[in-house]
Amino acid sequence: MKLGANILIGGALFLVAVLAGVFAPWIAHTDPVMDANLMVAEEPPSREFWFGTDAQGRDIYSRVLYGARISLTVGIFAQLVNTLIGTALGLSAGYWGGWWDDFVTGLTNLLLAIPSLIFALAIMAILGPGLTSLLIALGLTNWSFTCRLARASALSLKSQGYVQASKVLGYGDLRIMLTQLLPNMLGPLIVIGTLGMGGTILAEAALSFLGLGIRPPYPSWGSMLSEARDQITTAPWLSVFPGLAIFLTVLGLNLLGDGLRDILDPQSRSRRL
Amino acid sequence: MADEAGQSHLGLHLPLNREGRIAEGDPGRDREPRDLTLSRSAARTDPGSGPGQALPLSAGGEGAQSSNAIAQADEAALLEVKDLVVEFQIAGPFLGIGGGTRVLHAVSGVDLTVRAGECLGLVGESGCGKTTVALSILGLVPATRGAITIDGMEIGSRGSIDRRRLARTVQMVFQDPYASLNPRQTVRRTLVDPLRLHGTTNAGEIEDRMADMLRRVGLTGDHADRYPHEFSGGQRQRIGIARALILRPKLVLCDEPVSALDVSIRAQIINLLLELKESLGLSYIMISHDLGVVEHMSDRVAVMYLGRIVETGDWRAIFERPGHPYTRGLIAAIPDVFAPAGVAADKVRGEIPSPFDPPAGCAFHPRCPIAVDQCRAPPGPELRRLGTAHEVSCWRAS
Amino acid sequence: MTLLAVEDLRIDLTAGGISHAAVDSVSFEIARGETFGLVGESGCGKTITALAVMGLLPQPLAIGGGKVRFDGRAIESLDADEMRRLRGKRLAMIFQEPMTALNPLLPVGRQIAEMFILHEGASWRDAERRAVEMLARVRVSAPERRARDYPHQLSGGMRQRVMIAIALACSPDLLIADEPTTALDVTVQSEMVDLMRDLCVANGTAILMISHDLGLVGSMCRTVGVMYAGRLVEVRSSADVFKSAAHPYTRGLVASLPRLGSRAAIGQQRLQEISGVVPSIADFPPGCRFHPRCDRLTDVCRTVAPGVTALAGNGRVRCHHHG
Amino acid sequence: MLAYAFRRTLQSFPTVAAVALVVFVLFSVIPGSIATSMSDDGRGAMDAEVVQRMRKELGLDDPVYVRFAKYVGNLAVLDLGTSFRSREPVSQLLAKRMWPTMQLVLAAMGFAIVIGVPLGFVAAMRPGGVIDAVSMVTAVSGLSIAKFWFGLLLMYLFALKLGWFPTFGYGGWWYLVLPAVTLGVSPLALLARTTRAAALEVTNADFVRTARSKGMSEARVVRWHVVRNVAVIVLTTLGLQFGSLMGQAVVVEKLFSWPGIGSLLVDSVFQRDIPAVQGCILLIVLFFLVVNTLVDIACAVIDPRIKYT
Repeated sequence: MKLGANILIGGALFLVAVLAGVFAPWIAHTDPVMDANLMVAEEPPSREFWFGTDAQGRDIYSRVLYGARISLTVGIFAQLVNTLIGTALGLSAGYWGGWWDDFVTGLTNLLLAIPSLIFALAIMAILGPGLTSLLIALGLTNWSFTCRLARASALSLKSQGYVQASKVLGYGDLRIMLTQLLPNMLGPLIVIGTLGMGGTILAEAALSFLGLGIRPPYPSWGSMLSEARDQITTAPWLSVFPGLAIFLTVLGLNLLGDGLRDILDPQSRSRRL
Repeated sequence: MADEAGQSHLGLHLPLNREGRIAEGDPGRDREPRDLTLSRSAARTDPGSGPGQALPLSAGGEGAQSSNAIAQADEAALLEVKDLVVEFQIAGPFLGIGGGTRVLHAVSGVDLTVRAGECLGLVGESGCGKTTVALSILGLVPATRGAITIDGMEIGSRGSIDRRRLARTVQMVFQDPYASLNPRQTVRRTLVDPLRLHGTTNAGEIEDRMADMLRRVGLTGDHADRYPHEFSGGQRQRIGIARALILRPKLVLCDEPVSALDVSIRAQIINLLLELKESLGLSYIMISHDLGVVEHMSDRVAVMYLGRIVETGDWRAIFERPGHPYTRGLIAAIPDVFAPAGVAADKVRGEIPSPFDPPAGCAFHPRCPIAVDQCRAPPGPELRRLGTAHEVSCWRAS
Repeated sequence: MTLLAVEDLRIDLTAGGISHAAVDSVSFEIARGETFGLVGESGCGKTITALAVMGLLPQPLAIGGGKVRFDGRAIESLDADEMRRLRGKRLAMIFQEPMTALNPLLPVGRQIAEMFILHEGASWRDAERRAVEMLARVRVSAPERRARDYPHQLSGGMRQRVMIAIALACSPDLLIADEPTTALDVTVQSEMVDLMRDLCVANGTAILMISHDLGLVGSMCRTVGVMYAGRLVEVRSSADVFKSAAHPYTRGLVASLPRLGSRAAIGQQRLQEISGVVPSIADFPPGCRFHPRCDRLTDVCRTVAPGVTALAGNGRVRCHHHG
Repeated sequence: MLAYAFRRTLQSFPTVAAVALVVFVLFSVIPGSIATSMSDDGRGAMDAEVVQRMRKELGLDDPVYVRFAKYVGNLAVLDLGTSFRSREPVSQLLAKRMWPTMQLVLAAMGFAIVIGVPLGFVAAMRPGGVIDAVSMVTAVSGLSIAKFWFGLLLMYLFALKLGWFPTFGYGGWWYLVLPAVTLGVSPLALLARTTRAAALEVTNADFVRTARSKGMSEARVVRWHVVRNVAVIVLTTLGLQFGSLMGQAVVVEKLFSWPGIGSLLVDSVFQRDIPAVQGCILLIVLFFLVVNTLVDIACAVIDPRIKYT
């Protein structure tokens, strides 16, 4: 399986982000929250502070590393929840049809009608900021694309000979869905899951930027950018590194998604999603 | 984007094409030009000249074959289909809001019987309902009316189906070899899973039955651990047949089993199916639009048009003394290098009507070369005897 | 006065640096007004031979050798514009999938009218009128109304009639039909074949008919060429192909399929099989490409590609042990 | 055509009703939502008396169906309740801020279409060429960049450093440039990719091969057959992209302090101004549904198949 450039570059970028998040405690210079030393506030990047320091004198480099932990946790787990919900609903709706299909389709259209960021924002407003509420908000509002893809795949696969054959052989519906349909739609689902993860990370950053996701002093790339905005004139470098971290991580995921699409599901129409 | 046209609201997604006709076994819709159909040729006029001399199949030759089929006539038929009607409510656009719900008359009153050891040929063009009949027999499509009994088991429009027992009685071989095997499963799992599902637990027995079945279809043990993409079209069809026979069914429905294969390997599968019928005492329903294949394999033949059987009988009666103008039209439509002039008169003109509103009276009258007023007025003709084991549904058949 | 002469044509498929001869040393001729059939299974190269004649070979394929002479002029030497002027005016083509061969967003009348605008500089109104005439000539009922219909409103048979109307609009000299009726029902197919033949005989248009159905091509064309694995293995008159096929592959095909009436004559005989599998382009065998499946295999077949031997009734065959 | 337009509009009403129900459930029914977010939201607990007044005013103590009846009644007459903070009727508040948001969204979408679609089309005409590679790299980057970060960079470069545009605020068209470009970057990327994929698919379609076999020049094949089919495919995905655009607008408005519905929504959320939050969400969804319906109708105009299914 020839790995395209997309997968290599994308995979590398994503891997760096994951490693940064996992090994943050060991490779960070200072504690991201506690070590605030006003003496060195707003220092430009230097040998000591690779990415400079913020208004409270905290080391940006360490905070970016810890920020990766939060963004990736939200990105990976929320998208996992999205993919699970979307696949379960879409697969069953496409396979069974009838009133359940109408109900799921209605639900999906309803969800699509409310822009996901706004729906997430509303949920965060109720649940209050914090990691768990972020996971709930971003995990429950973004499954509509996965659901539509799973439903479309189920619809087209269930008229295939081998699915009808398993019915005729006496397989139960559940067994057919899990052993005949799901394995043959994993390709497109992985692609849309990877691309979705990038989107979820952007959404978390946006919510944190608005002050509704992770609240200062905890280091989330979004909240760091929100603080950086106030010092844009005096310390412009504050906003460069967190933004770059988001960009490279999400770029990695998008490239990975495109690369996986060419291998797992070459002629799909989901290419345009 | 609008909902898929003609998307039917039933458990099974029937591949409907734009006009709402069930694109079932439609001769070419999903078939690439991979095969070389030789539908009819010199033998029709000067029999003995075919270059190749074929080896005799059954020792008794032609005569013995059909006589033992008739001898079993009195036994209870293996499959009995009584007045089968299948209609689908196709919701209009926007989930029925605003658009009217249309009724698709896929099957409109079909009676069929198949006796043990018999091959019934089911012939007809797209939209005639032949695949829907097969799917109803398998319980994959709910019958709107009518009764189907297989080996004493009732699969009518009422009551739930004992899937497990049905699976051990009737199975199906599919048309497209490239879509009939799960690409993510090895041949071993495709054959072994059904056995375990139906209670065979002893590993040795499972292995033996799988190896035996692979051998019977002309494959070997070391094919077992390969994936479908490593096989040719013909080999995949063999695996499909092995899967259909692994539970030792009595009746096997073959839906256009060779029309998607390369021509030069088609004969291999036809011979295989006939051999297995003999060695395992199977009964077949052979669905095809290719008259040459149907004539070669069938003991009895039923010709279908727009959801009804228009003519049924012993294969010799159908192909040598066709009573219904549509059957004659089908035979005339087969291109033949030495087509005798007489045949041209039988040619059928015009388009196949839509099953959403079939023509009144005899559904064939718009295309029938010998249609008269009586044919246009309802009720349509019923099947009546034309000769021994030969029935036709046409006012003007002689 | 041969209209089309294909001389020793080779078409290469280059994939991943290596190139294979998908079509190898194919030669045949079609006279003006003649009907010539090209028959073969999937992957035998019949369609790409037709596309080469039309100058429409898609990417990885390219003419690797030999000549294609249309009305005396070698088409590979024509530049894009000259070739383009030939297409539609002198040389027309019909394809297999009526479902996707027409633009779904334009009425069918308009798609026929385009031909008159392209090749005869007609005004839109005039072109639309002649389009309706063409629809009538291909025996479409209520042509005025049908002309305004969109492709998805027509049946497969109806759409194929529109394709024929488009192809014959400017009465070309040669009509290439690539599996025109494969996607149609048997009764609709036979009507389409009669229609095509009548219109071409009326216009004096020659037909290059491509199909996998030996019976169909045999009944429609005077001469039949049988292709296997990129090579033309036999060219005979259609009657001779069935009566006395010379090449083992042709003979095998004619014998291997159940023909209507054969059961009455010789009983439910076991059909004569052609063993083995149809090779894909990447693994065409050396020497005679049919040798792995041939019942007359000798050593020479494995190594030496057979040359062409002339037969009675200006037939030709490529086989060391023909006859 | 009109019949389809009417039916399609009719079809979006149930969705509006469903959204209204969801919003009601989110903000009024979930018991905890108001009380908890009011009392312990970390900005200094409000004293019990203020909480009590709010509960009274919101009618939180009435039974659910009473409150729902009142809610629906008010909605029918477009009375979205009064804002806690500014005591103004919410509908008035929204009316003032609707136009700036529409301006921003339409400008961003215009920018995305004018640049994204041609870019995607040209890239597809010469697949693997320089333009194809460059446009696809910019497209994937446009998708991966955080809008507010991109906006921050633009603000820093073009406003602070070069001074071409104001950093924030609302006024003439020059105020609109930076926010529109910021908001438009991801739809631009998506449109470029969608157009490219659609163009590639159409140029390999059977009917384009038929067109070429008619003896048409490549340019005419593209003009008469390719463009319209690509437009249909792109248009169908345009409707959905408006949804994500509305979502992003909230962030961009906050960044550029753009006096639109998005920034009002965020401020209301912080001030626990529930009626205003409900009003903003309903209006955004309504705007999205209207645009989506118009896009679907436009699709039906171009693509005859939609009318008939």
